Amino acid sequence: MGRYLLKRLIQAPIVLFLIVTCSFVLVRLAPGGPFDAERKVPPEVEAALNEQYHLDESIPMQYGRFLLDLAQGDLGPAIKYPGRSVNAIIADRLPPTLLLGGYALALAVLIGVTVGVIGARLYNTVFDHASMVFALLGISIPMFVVGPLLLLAFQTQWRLVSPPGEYGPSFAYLSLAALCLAAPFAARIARLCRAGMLEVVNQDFARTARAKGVPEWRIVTVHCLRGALTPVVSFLGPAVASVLTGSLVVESIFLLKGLGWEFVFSAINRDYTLVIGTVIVYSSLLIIANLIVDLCYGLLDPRVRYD
Amino acid sequence: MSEPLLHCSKLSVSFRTDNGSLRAVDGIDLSIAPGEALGLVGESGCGKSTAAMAILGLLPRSAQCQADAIRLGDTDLAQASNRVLRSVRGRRVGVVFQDPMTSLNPYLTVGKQIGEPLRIHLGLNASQAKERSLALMRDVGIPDAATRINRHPHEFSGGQRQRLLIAMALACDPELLIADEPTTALDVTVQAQILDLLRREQQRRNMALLLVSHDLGVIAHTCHRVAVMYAGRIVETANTKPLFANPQHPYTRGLLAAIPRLDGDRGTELTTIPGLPPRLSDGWQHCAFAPRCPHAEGRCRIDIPNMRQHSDEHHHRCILDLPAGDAP
Amino acid sequence: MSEPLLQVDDLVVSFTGARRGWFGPRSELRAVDGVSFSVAPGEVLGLVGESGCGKSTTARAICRLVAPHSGRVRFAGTDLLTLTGSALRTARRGLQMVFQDPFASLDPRYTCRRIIAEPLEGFGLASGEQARQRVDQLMQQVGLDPSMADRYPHEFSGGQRQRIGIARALAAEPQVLLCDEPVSALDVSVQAQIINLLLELRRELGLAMVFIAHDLAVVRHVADRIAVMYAGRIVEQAPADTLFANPRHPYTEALLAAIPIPDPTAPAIISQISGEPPSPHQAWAGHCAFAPRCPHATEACHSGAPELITEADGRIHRCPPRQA
Amino acid sequence: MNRGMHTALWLVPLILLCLSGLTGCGGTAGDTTASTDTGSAPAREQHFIFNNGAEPEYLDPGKATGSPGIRLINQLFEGLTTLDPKTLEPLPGMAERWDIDEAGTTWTFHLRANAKWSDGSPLTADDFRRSWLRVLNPATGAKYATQLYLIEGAEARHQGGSEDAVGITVIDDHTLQVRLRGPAPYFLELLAFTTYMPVPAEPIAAHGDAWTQADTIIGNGPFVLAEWAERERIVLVPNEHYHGRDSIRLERITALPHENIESVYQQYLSGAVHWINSVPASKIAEVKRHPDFYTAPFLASYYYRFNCTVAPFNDVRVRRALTMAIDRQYLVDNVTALGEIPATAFTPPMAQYQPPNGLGYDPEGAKKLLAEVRSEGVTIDTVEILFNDRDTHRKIAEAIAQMWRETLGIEVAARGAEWKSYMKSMDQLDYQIVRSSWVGDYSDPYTFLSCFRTDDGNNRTGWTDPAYDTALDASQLIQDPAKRAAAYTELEQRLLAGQPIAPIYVAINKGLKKPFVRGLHQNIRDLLYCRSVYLED
Repeated sequence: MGRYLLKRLIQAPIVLFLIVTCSFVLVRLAPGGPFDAERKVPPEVEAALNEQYHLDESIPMQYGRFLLDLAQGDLGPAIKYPGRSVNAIIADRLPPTLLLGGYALALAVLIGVTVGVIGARLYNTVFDHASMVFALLGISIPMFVVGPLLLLAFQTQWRLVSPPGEYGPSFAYLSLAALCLAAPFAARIARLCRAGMLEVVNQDFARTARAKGVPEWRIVTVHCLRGALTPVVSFLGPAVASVLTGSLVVESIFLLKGLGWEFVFSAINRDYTLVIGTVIVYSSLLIIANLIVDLCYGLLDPRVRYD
Repeated sequence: MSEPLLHCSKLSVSFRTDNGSLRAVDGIDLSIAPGEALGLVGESGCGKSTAAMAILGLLPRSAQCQADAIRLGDTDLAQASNRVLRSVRGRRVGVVFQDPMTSLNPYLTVGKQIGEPLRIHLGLNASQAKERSLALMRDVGIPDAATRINRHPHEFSGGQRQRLLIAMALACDPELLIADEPTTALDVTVQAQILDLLRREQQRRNMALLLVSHDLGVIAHTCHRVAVMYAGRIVETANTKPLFANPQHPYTRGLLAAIPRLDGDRGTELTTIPGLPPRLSDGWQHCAFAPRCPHAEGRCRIDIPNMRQHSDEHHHRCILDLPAGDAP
Repeated sequence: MSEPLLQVDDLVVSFTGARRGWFGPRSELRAVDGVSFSVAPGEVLGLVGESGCGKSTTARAICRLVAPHSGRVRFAGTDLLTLTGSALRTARRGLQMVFQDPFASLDPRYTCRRIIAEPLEGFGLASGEQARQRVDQLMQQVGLDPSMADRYPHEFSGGQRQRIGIARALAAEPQVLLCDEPVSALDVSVQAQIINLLLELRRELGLAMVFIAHDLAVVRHVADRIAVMYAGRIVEQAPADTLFANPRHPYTEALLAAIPIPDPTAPAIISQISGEPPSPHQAWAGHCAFAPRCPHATEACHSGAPELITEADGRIHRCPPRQA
Repeated sequence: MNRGMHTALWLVPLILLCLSGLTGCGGTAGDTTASTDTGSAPAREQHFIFNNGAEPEYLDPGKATGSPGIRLINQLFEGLTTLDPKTLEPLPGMAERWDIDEAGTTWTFHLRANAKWSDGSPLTADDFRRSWLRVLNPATGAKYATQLYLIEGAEARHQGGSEDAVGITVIDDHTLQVRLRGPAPYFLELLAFTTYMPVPAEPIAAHGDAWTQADTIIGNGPFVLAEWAERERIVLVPNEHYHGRDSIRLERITALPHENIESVYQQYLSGAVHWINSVPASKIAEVKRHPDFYTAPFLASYYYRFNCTVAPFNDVRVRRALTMAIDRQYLVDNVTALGEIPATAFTPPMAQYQPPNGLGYDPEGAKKLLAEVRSEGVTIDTVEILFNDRDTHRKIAEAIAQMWRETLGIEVAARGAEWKSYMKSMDQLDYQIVRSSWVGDYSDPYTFLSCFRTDDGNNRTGWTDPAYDTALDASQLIQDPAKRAAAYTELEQRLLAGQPIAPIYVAINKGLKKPFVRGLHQNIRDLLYCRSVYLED
């Protein structure tokens, strides 16, 4: 376990370094630069700007400069935000994304596990069929359809939530966004959890528990839930990645200004420094999420060995 | 025979399948006296495990169970509510299953699992339950129980896991222990140890035992009485010694003759029962063994034979009177 | 004894296990540890032992279904372990396996006829109409109705599938059958039929067999000579009657005592030994693997590897003389 | 242990829920206060909220290029002149009057006596000189510096020449003299442009690019920046030192930077926003029925560029044939369908200028022309239309592809590209035909026609005509408006004869505006001047 953790902790920065290096090169290889625009920038101005951001140097030189700054925790100035540093922008934009993502994941797990467990216990009943139809819808309808529909219903029609105005999004509005983001994951989790539960409750040890006179609710919660959650946990690793990418869409639909939006914006604008900065943050989040998921296997299933 | 502890009458189980319903157990009567060890023996698919599980209502959802009565003392389990059934399971009747590898919950420590019936049925608190669990683990011969009580099942060998299952089943001092093929998954040297343990605990606690097994050798040395099942019905029941010495039903005879003996002649042809064990169907309308029986006559294929008394406590379901000692 | 047909010398099959410590070497797991035996033409050698003792691995290593680490397997004068490719296939024709689980070893997409005919065509023994006739003949030989030849494996019962497996093995016209637990998956009444079939084939075709089983009573019934395996080694080898009448190794003794005899008047089953066989995942121990469970074990048993001792009655075993 | 484990598992989502609940509560409480305020006030709060379409890159007048920035800068700063919100007529801004010499090249501006910065300090003629020289300093990196090239010596300075040669003279604190390269009647309008606005000396020296933050910025327009929450909102309040403060009625302006038009539209419907200047293409039928929907002509041209450097487009007949095969009326009626005006010339119609007619829809003529080319052995099998991947552009490209396919029998592929690679392809002439548009910077054809000078960075077609370049330069020396217009017409005819482009339509402004928003005019340049805006009860 200790060795496994150490191995992963050593691996993580190497993986991160490779991702960052690739992104650094790729974003510079992509056609166009930060100052290309519909209206041609005079060459002397472009030269001045390139010099200001050291884009006139060779790529290895830029890379060396970038690494040197990175070592000091400095991600450089954001090209498309004159006068602002990438660090400041990330510090500003990360919390809303984390809040939205965390909220959505929590909702997804809460709804998914509850519906999945109840569905498995009420196997082949109306609830079970209805919830699985909803789950199928949740998986197959994309967020960019669900989101505007939610807005149309709750905001425009019923006036139950107000759009983010002067004072930022309200809790109800944020919940709507989180629900939109959570829907496909809740659906997947419900299906996984239901399938897991159906499999586990039919295993021999569940029968053993029944033979001991253990009440049904206790068989479900104490004996079977952990086993049923194992597929859910393996799903959560990739789910964190999908939630992060999903937050790009949801942030845009719900006009929430998080890091996801910033990432898209910076990539479109070839804001080299901001792209790399967001890539570092996203990759770190993913690496951490996967590590946590791996460690969760051990918590859930004592048979898991880390080698 | 004294007042039975358990008495099942006309117990039937059928399974719903895509091809209609299959009758796995077909109206069997079964009695076990307090402190008695009954062996339920037969080949795979004869319905012996299904019958044993039906007693406590532990069958899968696809099974439909019918019985005139399943009396345990003065409780009729056939009519009992789920609540009553739960209070009987683990408390008055313990169960040991065939496969120790899958029958323990891999996610919980063994201490928790052994302590669970104690907490549920006897209302013990965590520390009391742990103490009793520890004692039980020592009773069933788990070395170093004090440190291993907090381990998970995968850290125990197969034989030890079966011991743990037995400890769990014995936790609340049940009146009846149902052991469903408890040694089939174990090696022969370990099987001997587990049978030792079962016999010892059964005698020590004066507990009734329903031992389900396909292995006549296992039954021979563990049970007082034997019931032989074939195609969902009990075809012969008797005290162990008379049954082995003087089997009445042609199936019982065939079964005994088909086993290679340590004292037999090597390399000789074994006596076999021709044909194959029957597939389950909607129930046989005549003697199910007749198609394989070398003695079968026309009347064997007309009606279901009734249980006949051969001698005291020796009953069989064959309408023919076979000469003593004649192998089929 | 005539010249052996199959001679296995010091066969070792090993797997690498988990790493010891953080940076230590990987431990070595010896599933089969220096097994030697021979089978004469027409002889049946029983190989018994509990699960994980290496008996099935031995059979698989002889057929090269798993790669042996070292040792020699001579069959009909050629060393199988030095051969590869088609040479191996040809040499192996006389050595056919019968598996424990007849269902898993038969391709469910093939008809019974195709399964049995495959070795006929593969080894060029027969084809076309000739093969058809041969398949019918083989099916009759193993007690199957040739009219069922066009059915698929799932349409047969367990015992019948085992007969198909045997027919397939016979199709290659082998001299030796390696039977790996051929009856353990079967019910008692069917088991007897298959045992009888194997005995009959042996009589009629003069087949030699390596008969692997965990049921001592079955092995005793079939085998001329019995080798008892424990933790990857043969601990005792003797003619069947000698072994049963007078076991020499304490493990053999314990094994015999533990057999449940279907006779309530016989002496009760006694568990003479405690503990369980070592798991094949445990690292290889150089000393006597049975020592931890042995009621007679001495200091010496826990250190040095036990030598093979050959006794006057042809018995070979690995237990030093005991002080009474 | 196990029980604890389960509790812990459930705690995680619970804590998260509680946390988000707490932060959310703050927001809800704020909302309530806001609504009680409006409830208690008898009149409508003079708080104008609009969606600005994007986050402005710069609020620095000297550096701004994008319309989100320009839209705000027009409220925060004021040049020597400013424009009438409705007609775009130049009006006195910081200068209260001006004199022009006879040649029309020397302009003398007299600043208001009460010209002040928003911190109350006086605004002087030197502030303008310093601000303009800053733009012309190449190190500043002002992308719109070319707007100042009209000033004598400006271009040379921008390309590294001396500041002293630039024709800007400070006569005294309130008098500024500017010498132009030629008589430019549109100079007064140009002076209202952001690049000509004054910027404060001290904040820029102290904070560099970060000087436009709310706590450091100093302006001279009708409003000042109260808050800039990046990507969230920008809040403006009236500038107490503005010379026209008395006529300002809005108390507060909130500009939202949202880009998702679909959601912004929902926001408008829910009443949270008073004005949006783009509408979702997918809901165009619904939007058109909305009573608040408006459209207005826009000084912008939508057209296709031909790459004149590659075969077969280096043959003008091919370019003409393709142009003639475009049924513009069909496009504006069925594809864009918002009231765009079909155009055969590049320059949109303006007050002083009506563009000449170019080639109209003439399928027979197109076929004949192309047949002629083909008879010379030129093969034209497949052409590719490149466009930046947006729904409208795709639809137009596909419709045109269909027209060319049917009329001319050419296999046409329409390829969408991501914005920057589209730009790159256009810049490097790595295309055959590319979708383009051009928005005028001032109401004079020169802002369009100058694009096609041979060496202009915005040419991007490889088309070159020395006579055109000469005539273009000559037109800048004409003072008489009628003659000048005639010169422009001639230039345009030259351009259309060369046909480096296929004009398609004149674009329009479109949006939704709440009926209670008054004084917000849809002018031809889509310029916003909030000084005239107020909300009616």
